[in-house]
Amino acid sequence: MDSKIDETKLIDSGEVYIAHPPHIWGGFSTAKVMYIVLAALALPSAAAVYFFGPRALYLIIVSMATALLTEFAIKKLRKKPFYMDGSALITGLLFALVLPPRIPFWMAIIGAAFSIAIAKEAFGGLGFNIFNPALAGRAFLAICFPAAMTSWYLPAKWFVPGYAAADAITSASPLSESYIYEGTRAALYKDLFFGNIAGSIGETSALAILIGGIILIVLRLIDWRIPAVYIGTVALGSLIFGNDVLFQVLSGGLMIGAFFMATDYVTSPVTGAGRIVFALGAGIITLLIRNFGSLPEGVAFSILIMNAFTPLIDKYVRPKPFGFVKKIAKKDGK
Amino acid sequence: MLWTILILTAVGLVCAVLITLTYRFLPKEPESLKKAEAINANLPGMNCGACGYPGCFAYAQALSADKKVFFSNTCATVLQDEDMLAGLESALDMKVDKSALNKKAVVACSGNCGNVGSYTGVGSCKTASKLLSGFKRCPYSCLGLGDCIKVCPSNAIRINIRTKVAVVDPDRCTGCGLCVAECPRNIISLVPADTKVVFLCSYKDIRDIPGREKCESGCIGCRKCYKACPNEAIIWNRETAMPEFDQDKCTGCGECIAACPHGKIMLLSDVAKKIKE
Amino acid sequence: MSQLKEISPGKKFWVEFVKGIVVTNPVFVLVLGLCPALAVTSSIDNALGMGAGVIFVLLCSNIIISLIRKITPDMVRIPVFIVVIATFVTILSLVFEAYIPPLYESLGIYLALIVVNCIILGRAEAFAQKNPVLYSIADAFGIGIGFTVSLLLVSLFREILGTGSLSIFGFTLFSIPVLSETPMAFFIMPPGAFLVLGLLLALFRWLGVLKNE
Amino acid sequence: MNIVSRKPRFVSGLKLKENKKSEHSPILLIPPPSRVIIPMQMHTGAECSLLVQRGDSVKTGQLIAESDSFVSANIHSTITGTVKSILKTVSPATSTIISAVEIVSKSAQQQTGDAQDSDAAGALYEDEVVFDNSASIKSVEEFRAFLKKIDSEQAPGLIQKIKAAGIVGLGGAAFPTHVKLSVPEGKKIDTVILNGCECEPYITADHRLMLEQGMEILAGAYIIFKILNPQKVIIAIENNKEDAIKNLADIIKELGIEHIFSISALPSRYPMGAEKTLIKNILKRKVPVGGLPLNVGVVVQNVSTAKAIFDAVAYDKPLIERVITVTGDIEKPLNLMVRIGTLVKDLKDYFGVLKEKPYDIIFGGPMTGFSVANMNFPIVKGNGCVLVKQGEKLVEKNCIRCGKCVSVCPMNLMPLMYGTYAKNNMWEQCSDYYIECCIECGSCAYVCPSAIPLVGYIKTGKAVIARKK
Amino acid sequence: MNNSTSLITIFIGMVLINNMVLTKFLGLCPFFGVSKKLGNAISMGVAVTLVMLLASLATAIIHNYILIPFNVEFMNIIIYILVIASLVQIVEITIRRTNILLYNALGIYLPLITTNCAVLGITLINASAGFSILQSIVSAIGAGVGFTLVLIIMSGIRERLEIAEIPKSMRGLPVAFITAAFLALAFMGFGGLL
Repeated sequence: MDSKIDETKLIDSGEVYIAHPPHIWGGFSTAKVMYIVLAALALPSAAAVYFFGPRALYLIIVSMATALLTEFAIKKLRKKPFYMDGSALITGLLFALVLPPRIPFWMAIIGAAFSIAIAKEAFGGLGFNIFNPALAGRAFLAICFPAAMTSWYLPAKWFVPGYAAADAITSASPLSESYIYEGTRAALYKDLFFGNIAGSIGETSALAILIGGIILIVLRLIDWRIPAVYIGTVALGSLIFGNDVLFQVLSGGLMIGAFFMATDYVTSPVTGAGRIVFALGAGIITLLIRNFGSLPEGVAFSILIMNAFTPLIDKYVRPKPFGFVKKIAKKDGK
Repeated sequence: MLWTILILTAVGLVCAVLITLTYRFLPKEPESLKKAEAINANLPGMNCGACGYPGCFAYAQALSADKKVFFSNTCATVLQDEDMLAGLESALDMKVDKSALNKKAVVACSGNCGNVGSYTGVGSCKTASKLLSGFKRCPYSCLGLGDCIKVCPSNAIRINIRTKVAVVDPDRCTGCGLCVAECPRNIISLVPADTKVVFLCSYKDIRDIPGREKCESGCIGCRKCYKACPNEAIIWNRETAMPEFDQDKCTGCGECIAACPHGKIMLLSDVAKKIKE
Repeated sequence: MSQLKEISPGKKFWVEFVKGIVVTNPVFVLVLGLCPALAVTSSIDNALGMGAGVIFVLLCSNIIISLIRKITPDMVRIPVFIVVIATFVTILSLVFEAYIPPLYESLGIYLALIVVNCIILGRAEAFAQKNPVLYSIADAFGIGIGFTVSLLLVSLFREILGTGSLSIFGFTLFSIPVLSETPMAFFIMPPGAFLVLGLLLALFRWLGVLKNE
Repeated sequence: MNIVSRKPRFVSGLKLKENKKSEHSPILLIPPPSRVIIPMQMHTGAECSLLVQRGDSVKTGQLIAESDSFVSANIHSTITGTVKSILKTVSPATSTIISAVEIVSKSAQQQTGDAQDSDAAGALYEDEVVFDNSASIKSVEEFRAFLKKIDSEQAPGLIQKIKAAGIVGLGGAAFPTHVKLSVPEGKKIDTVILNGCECEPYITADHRLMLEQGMEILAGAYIIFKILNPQKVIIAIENNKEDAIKNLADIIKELGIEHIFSISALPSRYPMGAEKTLIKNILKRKVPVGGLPLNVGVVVQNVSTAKAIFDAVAYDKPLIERVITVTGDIEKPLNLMVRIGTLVKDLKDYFGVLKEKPYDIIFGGPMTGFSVANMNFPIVKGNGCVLVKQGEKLVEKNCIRCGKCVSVCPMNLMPLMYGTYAKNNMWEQCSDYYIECCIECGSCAYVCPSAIPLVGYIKTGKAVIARKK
Repeated sequence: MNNSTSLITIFIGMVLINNMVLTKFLGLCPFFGVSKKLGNAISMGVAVTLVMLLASLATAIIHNYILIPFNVEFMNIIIYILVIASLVQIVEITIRRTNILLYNALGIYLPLITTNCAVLGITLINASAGFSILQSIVSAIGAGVGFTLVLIIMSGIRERLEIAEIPKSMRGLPVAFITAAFLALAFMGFGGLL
């Protein structure tokens, strides 16, 4: 560090940066956001492994690895820089969490690759996809392999010595009409809340999802409006349709959908009001599909449909600029 | 069988009668629209907007109203295309003197002024020029971030790799003028296509000759070109201390080009060579 | 078309024919006739049937339109073309119904919709009404075969992925071990049709077919 | 009556790391430099035309440029010397190329080579009109006498004095003050806000001024009061400057002018000091889009401007110097009273060495200031800070549409749209999303996780749209 | 004859479940051609709905009162297309001559509609389902609304795709097809919604 600084030297050595304001940056980078979301998803993942055994873990690993590799391969193919920003990992993990526990690995690989390659990279990659990749992958598999995607199993006590995984008991999804719960209502709610119930590996434990989601809301990484309005709409609608409200809210993929899928930045509206519209729409479509549709579960499809509406919502539901006066704005605009 | 023929004929007849009736009894369509459509058929249809109208059809409508529009807002693409021009001439019933309207864009900067710092912002000239001084030493220099390339409809502009300056290929340039409007430094200009020599520097300040602080190869007003010209085609502008060229007197002999110590003067036809450097 | 005038008629026949298949492939390059390309490509059989139907209608209508091209008033041009086309489509659908009822059933309204297939009307408008009969026949064959080839290409992917096997007229050519047990039903459904066609379009562009245009 | 109002307010905005390094260093008075470069446009509005020629000798405070345009401010020579050259430079206000005048003191011209700074400084005072920096109100009595004197004057005369002095808003926007104070017929101003928020990190110039020259500021504010005749004058200070609040409150109390002046202590949030946000937070009034504060009956003036107004009215002193903060990653962050036109490199002796490489030399605060290429740039009227900061090279990534920029925007805009549309040259869409309403506070780019230089895009978009009109 | 199907069932079925574009692949040309701008999409949707309504009305009358009584149903294709083509021609001429503004907003799509398989398709579907005149009208409106809905969604998405960094070979139509695939996928969620 010499005390005399020669400006002419400074100029040519490229030691002066010229940038637009602001010259300070919050430093909360995309990668940081993504890894915090991943950390928040660790709890549902742990619950998945706890309830559905090591196979759930393998499923998660396979799916995340596929997602990452697909993204890497496509970025190389497109000759674009590959950033380890964690978005592919989130897609892979979320995708794994909405799979049934015993789906063959090759199906999971196809689904995860589809999520990244078609639903995300074909549209230009992170930030440009219209549909939530994880849900698109799940919907793809649900149409492709309806049988494999609807064979549910009761959580297995794999960690108890002497318990063979082969004895896993098949069960209907709690939301389907053929589902019968043997036990009291209270016990059903308890199982639904803690996750001791048949379903996709990551969606059964409402508690784990709730904790992860609340962490993200507190850190202001996701907007509270979407889960609140979404779940609220479904609850209110269930009340009107005369369904069991608590059951409707806790069962199926509603919790993980509301906290982790519908709040996906890229595919949901950017404004607060827009997000409320989005969540309201998703809630109504979920209710319609659950009550009238032929599918037992409507969360994935309802979010996908609202994803399609997102550009329109962004276009028409937007905040009024500060001090906005119609007359002046018109004069300025044209 | 009989019914088939009868019904088909009847339906066809009814339809035909209906169409004829509407065609006959409704007021005639506006003449201008018909004419505009005829004109539009002779326009390129790429809706580039360089003529100053939102699209080719809007331009056609304007032309149908007043054909003089073609001279004030010339469609450069038509000018380049013999067939289209002939079609338009017959559609508008006029004759176009092509050489008078034919123009080429020239970027009046030859680089070499160097950067004052590393620019960390957006890769767009317009954005960079909003910074206090851009990132080049000379405030009249080409920033080389390629805003003109993005707007060029005929893909005629390249950035010279060595000098980092935009260069227009006169062979491809249609003279539409979109880049002229786009350049935030206002250093691109349209010159008549028959221009022989062009001057590649826009610096307008008084030059500091010994220090040459802005640009290593900027015009320093040495007047060598002025003295070298055998045809008195160079006029010395005392205000800007820069040469101006009288294209009528210029024969393209190349004396001034040889005389210029910094290669600021160039034959228009040679500009394209710079691209390949 | 101006540069083709010097070429001998026989050669021009071939030029038009080949152009129809490759350079101006109706589905992948001109992006016409999308409706059948998506709707009837869930199996090779349907694709072949539709292809044959389109070739028949295109051929007949091209001939007739080319013949009457000089006596058709401009104002009723389009209705006349449509009536001509519709006549042959009606004949076609009567023939299919009588001789190959299963195909007629599976093609459904899409057989009737050949009437409004942009390819046929488009060729009538763009080619047959401007060119003599012989070239119009070549054009019909070229475009028709190009169309059939495109349909086959789409249905190839859809059938293999969607059923795990490939069969023509009930005769199984091959089947893929795991996939035939749990086929990817997505691909024989509407979304799969859109996806396959979209990806094939991208593939065609990537291969640079568009550059020849 | 409570002078300081501390209403709990729910305010939106960013909490930035303050980094007010020079908070405790008093304003340093330094001798005039031996040369200055004075741009002909240091204000919003038309460029001034020069009244002097090359070789003319000028005196400190001599009018050297003026303009016929309504929105413009006079420019005065800030040292005594000779006009060495007239050159072209880039305007800090508009980034366009404008003229500037270089003035060199006689001594510096005579003594070529290594002139001793102290000698040169001594020689400078020989024949110049001396404006004593510290010439100010010493006691309460003096202040009262001054107020009486002001009371006897008329508003037009006061505005004329301000105009003659070439005063512009010293907060950064550099809007000519006499224009701001000339309220059109029919408009009534009921509140004057004296802006001492200084919400940007690093800057402390206003803070020190409020501590050290509180009386002068209040006297200046009283002149504004006299001109506009509002019901009240509110001094807005962020609550991270408690000592300044206390100082001003004490003076107000001592003088017994509580009926006019009150202080509003505001939470320290960015961008509190922006006119529109300030008016909204204090008075709950919304300045309409494209309108001025006077549309809602408010005039906002910076505290430094008030001080300059006082100088102009009391001593007929033109705006030739101002307080700036020199701070950042340098040895001695400090506050200086400098002449307008002083080159930054001439100040280097005071602030010492730069610490880290590479540098980002910024004129203005870190949120809204602009980078300059080197230290050969002069201090201009609107520039309250020179920040030498370690440069960060951020890699712009794709927008992930997280909506953070939307939630922090004080103007309720959707900045992400400007980024995406500007990248694709879709300016009409930018205008659809009201890009003109943006105040360029930089909050959006600060929070953006993808490090998109949104302000750069917005500046570009505004310029392109303005050009198209 | 299928006169028992309720009107609301027909309507919802046409809008959501058996959507013209997404499940029946009808009207694809305008769907991809006119969905670049929202304003155009709405105009096109309105025009198509209008023509569908008129065409369905006309063909339903012809079908129920001419073709069935005379037992010449096999001729429906040619009769329908004749009627539709004439109808579109008449509407186009009328708009063009009477209201030039409306023509600029709507009329340029009309020639496209003649060969729009959605219009012929809906009349054929109505005929094959044996709908009464009222049912045909409802079904036509449903189909038109469904078409417009998907067109509007698509135009919203495509306005966003315009600013996306889509791989070069996928820009334009290919990615529009893939978007349509996802729309169709999402709309499958409505299956059985009656």
